[in-house]
Amino acid sequence: MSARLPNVAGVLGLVLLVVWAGSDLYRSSLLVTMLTYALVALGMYVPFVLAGSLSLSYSAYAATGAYAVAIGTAHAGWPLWLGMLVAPPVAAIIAVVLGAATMRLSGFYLGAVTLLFAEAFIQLLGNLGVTGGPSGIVGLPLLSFGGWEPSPQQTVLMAVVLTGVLALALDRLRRSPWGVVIRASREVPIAVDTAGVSVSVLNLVALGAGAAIASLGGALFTTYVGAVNPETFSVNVIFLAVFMPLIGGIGNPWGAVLGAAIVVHLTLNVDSLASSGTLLVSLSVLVILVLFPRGVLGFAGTAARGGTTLLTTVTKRGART
Amino acid sequence: GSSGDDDNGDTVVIGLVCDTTGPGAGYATPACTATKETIDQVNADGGIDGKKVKVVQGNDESDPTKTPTVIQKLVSQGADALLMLTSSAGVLQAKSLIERTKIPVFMPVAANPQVTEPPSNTYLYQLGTPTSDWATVYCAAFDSLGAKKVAFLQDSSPSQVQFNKGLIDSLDCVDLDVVNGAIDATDLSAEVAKIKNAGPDAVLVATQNANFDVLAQNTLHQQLPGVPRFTELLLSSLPSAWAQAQPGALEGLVGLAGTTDTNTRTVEVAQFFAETEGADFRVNNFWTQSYDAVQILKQAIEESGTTDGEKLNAAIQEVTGFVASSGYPGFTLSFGDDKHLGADGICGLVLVEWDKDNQVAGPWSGYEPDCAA
Amino acid sequence: MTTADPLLSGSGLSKSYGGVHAVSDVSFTLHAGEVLGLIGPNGAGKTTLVDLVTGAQDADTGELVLTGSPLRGGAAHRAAQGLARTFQHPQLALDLSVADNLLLGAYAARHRGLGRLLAGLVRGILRPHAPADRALAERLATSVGISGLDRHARDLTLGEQRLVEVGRALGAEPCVLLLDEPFAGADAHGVAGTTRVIEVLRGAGHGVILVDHNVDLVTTLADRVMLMERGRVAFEGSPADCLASPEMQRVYFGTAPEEVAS
Amino acid sequence: MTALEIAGLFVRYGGALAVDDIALSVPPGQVTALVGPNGAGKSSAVLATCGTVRSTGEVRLDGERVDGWSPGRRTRAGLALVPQGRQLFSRLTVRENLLIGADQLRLPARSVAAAEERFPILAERRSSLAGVLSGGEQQMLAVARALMGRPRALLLDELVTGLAPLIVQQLATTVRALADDGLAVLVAAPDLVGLRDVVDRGYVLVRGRVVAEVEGGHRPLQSAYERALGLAVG
Amino acid sequence: MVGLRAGLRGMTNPQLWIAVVENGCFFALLGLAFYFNLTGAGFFNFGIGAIAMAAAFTGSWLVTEHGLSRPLAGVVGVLGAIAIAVVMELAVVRPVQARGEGELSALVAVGASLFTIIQLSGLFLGHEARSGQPFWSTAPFSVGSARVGSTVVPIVVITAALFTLSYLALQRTRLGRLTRAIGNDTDAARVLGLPINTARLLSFAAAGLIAALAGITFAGRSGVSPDNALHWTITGFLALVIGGTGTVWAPLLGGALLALANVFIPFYFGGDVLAYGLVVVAMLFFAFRPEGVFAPRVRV
Ligand SMILES: Nc1ncnc2c1ncn2[C@@H]1O[C@H](COP(=O)(O)OP(=O)(O)OP(=O)(O)O)[C@@H](O)[C@H]1O
Ligand SMILES: Nc1ncnc2c1ncn2[C@@H]1O[C@H](COP(=O)(O)OP(=O)(O)OP(=O)(O)O)[C@@H](O)[C@H]1O
Ligand SMILES: CC(C)C[C@H](N)C(=O)O
Ligand SMILES: [Mg+2]
Ligand SMILES: [Mg+2]
Repeated sequence: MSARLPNVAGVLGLVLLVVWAGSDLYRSSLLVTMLTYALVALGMYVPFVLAGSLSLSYSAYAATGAYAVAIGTAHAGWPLWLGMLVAPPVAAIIAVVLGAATMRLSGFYLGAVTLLFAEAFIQLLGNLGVTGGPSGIVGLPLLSFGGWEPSPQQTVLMAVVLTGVLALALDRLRRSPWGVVIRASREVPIAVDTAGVSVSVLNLVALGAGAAIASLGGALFTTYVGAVNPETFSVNVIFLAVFMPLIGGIGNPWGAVLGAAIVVHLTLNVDSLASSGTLLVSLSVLVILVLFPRGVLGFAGTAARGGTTLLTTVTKRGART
Repeated sequence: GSSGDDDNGDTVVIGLVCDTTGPGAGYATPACTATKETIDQVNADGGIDGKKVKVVQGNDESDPTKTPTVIQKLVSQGADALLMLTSSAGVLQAKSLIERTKIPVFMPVAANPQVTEPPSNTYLYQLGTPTSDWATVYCAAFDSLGAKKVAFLQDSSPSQVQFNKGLIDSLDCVDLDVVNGAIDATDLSAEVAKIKNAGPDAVLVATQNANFDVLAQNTLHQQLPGVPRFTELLLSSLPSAWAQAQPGALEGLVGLAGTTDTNTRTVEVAQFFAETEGADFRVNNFWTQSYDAVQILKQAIEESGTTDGEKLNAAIQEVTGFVASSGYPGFTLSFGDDKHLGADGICGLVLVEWDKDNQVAGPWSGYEPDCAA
Repeated sequence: MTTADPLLSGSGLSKSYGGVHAVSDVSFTLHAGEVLGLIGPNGAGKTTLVDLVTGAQDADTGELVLTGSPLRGGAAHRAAQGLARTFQHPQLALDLSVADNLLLGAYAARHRGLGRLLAGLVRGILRPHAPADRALAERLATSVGISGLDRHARDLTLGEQRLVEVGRALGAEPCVLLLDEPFAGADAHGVAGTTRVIEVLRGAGHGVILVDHNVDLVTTLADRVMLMERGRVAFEGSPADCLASPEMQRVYFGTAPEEVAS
Repeated sequence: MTALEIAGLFVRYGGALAVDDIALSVPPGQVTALVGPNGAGKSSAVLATCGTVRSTGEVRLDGERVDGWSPGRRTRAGLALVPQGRQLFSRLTVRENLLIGADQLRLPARSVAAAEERFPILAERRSSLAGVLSGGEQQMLAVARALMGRPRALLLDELVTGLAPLIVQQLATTVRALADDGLAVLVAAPDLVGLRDVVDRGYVLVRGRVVAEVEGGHRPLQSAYERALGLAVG
Repeated sequence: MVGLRAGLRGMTNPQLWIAVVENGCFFALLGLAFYFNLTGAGFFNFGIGAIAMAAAFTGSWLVTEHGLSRPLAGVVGVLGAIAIAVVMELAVVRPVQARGEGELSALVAVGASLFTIIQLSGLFLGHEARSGQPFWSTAPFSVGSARVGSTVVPIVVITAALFTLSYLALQRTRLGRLTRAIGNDTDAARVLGLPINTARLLSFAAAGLIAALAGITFAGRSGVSPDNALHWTITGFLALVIGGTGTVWAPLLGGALLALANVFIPFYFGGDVLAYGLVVVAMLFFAFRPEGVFAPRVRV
């Protein structure tokens, strides 16, 4: 019962957001940014929250998705959606190759190398010809499926469905046998290894799956905005991707989606003139972590349980009097 | 661009994207202040065509993933035109969006010419001077020193490398030795040692990052004393950065600047800003170019009598010979269908020299372009 | 393979750390349906030997053969060949429930190798729960005698954690189980649980290596006993012979007075 | 007079009651056992006595109320603990682990040498990291650390778990000697293996409650324990 | 032959070695600050770079805007840094860790603190870079053909002093031993009743002190701005991780290796290769030393 609750609330929340955005282009744009972040954060959820492996090259995977769409369209004349299909496997391959090269690393050692990789990747994107160099690739056509051009709302709707489906899938995965094995590998790798699943291989799979999901975030953003450049997914994105699940609550992948919504609201939608979005986000991370240890979802869960108890007591008492 | 609910026909709405808290805050903050003060003055003088100017503002913290949304927000608030005081990377990210949104966008202080190059540049304008003009000025300066072999020290960030490409191509007057340094380097000794080994007649530091520039000047001053040094446009506009240099490290450095007080327009504009900014105020091209951007927009709206994006854009492309408040007297800005960089000729560029107190002493005596108008 | 062929054998196994020879030149055999007791003073090298066999640590020298083929590779690979173990310091995922910890062995068995790992990922999304798994958890819990499947492993006492480890190993359906001090700190109930598991495996023709300091229990349960001392095998034989051996007297009960500190 | 006196002790973890209103007295010169099955609450009671888990109830040391004191203060007042499990600092050397104990008791550094002598292997491995020792060697280190100085009361939680019979015998002798010296000793364990001969009296703990208090050595205690277990199962 | 001569020209250029020493000292000090936190509290304090920045930035602001003398501003900067570190522990890390939520939450909390400090510095003192105001600098002098800048001698002396003091404090004093024990295993320390809170607080304060001295001194070379904080954090973290977290000297070695890469990669391969070079070097390095140079290995 209670395991279903976040799923129901998450789907409901996404539906409400779509209704709220309606045909407003600004709100749609907010929503696309939120979904972009959410996808990157969901990508990070698999290796980071479940497997506990601190891979920090998430800006590179998002950028891979973005460039897959942009390069495919600009150089090969693909439709945008084809790029979106190609992005996940390409990002997964990059992640697995990087993961294999750093196979012996764990914890902060892995974090250090992957962070350096993320920085070098940005540099690489700016130096290659096929990526359009530092000015990147602009002026991509609109999304079109063999002639049908979805409206911005329809595009947003598709992105919402994609994100929702992924969050649901990750939640199921988390509770599945596979999820149990990978969560155990975070705490007691030796126990998993001696039970027959190689933790290094497991981590590679997690890194690949996470990169594939994150690349969808980059692909979505570029599809919607029609442009990409090396700085589009900067190192900042990595830190946001680490923050978002924690803000929302790491107990559930929906926490990452909720965290993305909160971050986007605070940085872009709160109307305090010229205020710093970064300041608002980091302050709220601090407040949330100190006040609601299990993130907003965890807090909501406790509150809901508390509320239910209160409600039942009240109704019982009401029935008696 | 008259879709928002606030736009009821008797106001002109200008959207302002200022990076006041991110990596661009150093230059965006003064430029943003200048823009708002200019708009206040326009309003005090009766507005544009009798309509008050209303400012809507956003902050993208120079983060390209945020820029498109911030632009959409301002557009949804009814912006008829945008002034973007943020990084080129953010605007590059939003180019396609701007093309679809169809409202004119000025980047008053941006120095990266890729922004206004095709594709998707129909609505984008810059006031800065093209790097080919910089090359003309540098070549003349090198010539006056008799420098044949010049070391070119640039930060290796992709955008800077791209930015300098045109400049390097145009600097064919000298034998150029290009040396790259990491943009966030904590040390440039290795780069300077390479330069020293090559034995150049002069060094040109080419970066849009003030920290890199100061670190380079400190190191060059220490290790290549006596070799003439040049820098690009940014440093002259950032007095706070001069203070970062070690004592005497900037002495003799020659840099590009955007203003000179021989230009009476500049002096007038400086006096205007000094009224609110106080007596210590020192003008530079962040202020004058922001000022001019507002004036050009005003002129275009008045000429076209509309705030409709496409018509306004056409009117901007009609602006020619606008007398700028920066550069040498008589320096003008013009725009056209295929001219999105405003500067007409090299007279927007002034070479200045630093003194032993690390202060800009005034125009460099070595070379001055012929701009007697 | 004839019935006399050992299930698992090791020869010339050694491991040293700097100057410490934790295991030196140890050879052993384990037959199908046999329980091999491994005893010896503290620091004799018992845990290290278990580590070398299971691949938790790499041996400096030595060979291992399991059902006629050489046993090599990392811990995961060896587990896939049918080895399972428990740890002297219990290694439970404390954030997971008791049920999930018990099922970990069985779950891991289903995900051995890249192909099954990827298939398991997809299967996990499509069908996260199988009612049979819950039943399996309950069966494992009953085997070792533990209750409260939905508790957090964090809330278990050390004794309970050991039992869960035994259950987890049983769930992997091993052909050789290595138990490192399963009786340490266990009460009668816990001893009974672990004993049941040992008997089940012996009955099924599998092999068990049992390390413990409870000599009474080890000699009762084991078919053969190996006594280690300072990394070497000091005695090997039937429990009765072992108990009667002078080596046992010396090493374990300290008839050599200079060994005892005052 | 009783050295250590515990009354009305409760320990709760979240909603669960691990120790439910128990009273224990640990007289000087005697070895008192606290036996009970796994999960009975032995460790919880011991840790509560030392102040390292939250509890309510009275703890008196030589008549003085010490509940409310910090664990460090209780240690300095003469309450020594050998905790269950691996409570060592794995990345400190053997010697440093002992020094931590000495520091805590405000003992001079040289007292460490005496502690090392108790178990020759510790002296031999004094500059190894504690984390590389075998399980039993680690247990010896924990025991040696607690037996430094002159505590008034000694709480031993699963003292002999993981130790080979030889060492167990030797520790039993040590415990007897310490008690004979006037120390109050409490040993907690799920059975009496190894310590039978040194136990003077004891308590049987089942599901957080004391179900029997027994005087007169290990035999009556053992039968009380067996009876209690029968009860607990039934 | 040409290659060899060019190769030698770099390695024999004393100017480059001075740069290695100066940068190496700075990286090492940041790494040492990380090390103190790691030893005493068992986790990586990603706020270090921000603390170093805030000390240097505030000091500079006090000197240039309020005319304080450099030593006084330095003292204020250092005390401020210690205060930030202590507040971080008391208001952020301790409450978060007390919930038993593990390392992850605390880590994100210090990450958020890093950005908060950067933004608050910008908000109150401005986002523009400021000149460094080291409380101690020496007149530049020449050694052969090389120039030794005004900050080189101070940073070398401070580094030598702080490393020696740290070594003595952590390895030779009771408090140091206690701190290491607590950072090693907080649960065991709790069971034994060791004064965890005090030792942790001291380790945070020490980290703040070291970071502040590093930041203030190094800012003397080319100034400081809030933007430096993140890069400084990453640098200090790398210095410690490459060194290997095993001893006090680890960050010194790690800092030196990092500085070598930062100076000689640009010299031989160009500055644009630095980013790639660092990844390749780090990967190769960690392939052989997955846990840094000095790594304590204990069993499970
Ligand atoms: N990583 C290591 N570094 C140094 N010495 C080690 C290491 N691992 C084990 N040793 C030493 O090797 C010896 C054997 O250890 P092992 O854990 O195998 O003993 P054991 O027989 O299991 O003892 P116990 O019964 O106490 O658990 C011990 O003296 C131990 O200190
Ligand atoms: N930190 C904790 N959180 C929640 N429950 C706990 C915690 N520690 C112990 N418990 C529970 O409290 C009860 C008593 O535990 P305790 O460790 O005191 O038992 P014990 O008698 O020492 O058992 P053992 O012989 O296995 O060591 C057990 O049911 C245990 O599950
Ligand atoms: C110097 C600045 C005005 C230029 C800015 N860095 C840009 O990229 O546009
Ligand atoms: Mg062992
Ligand atoms: Mg216990």
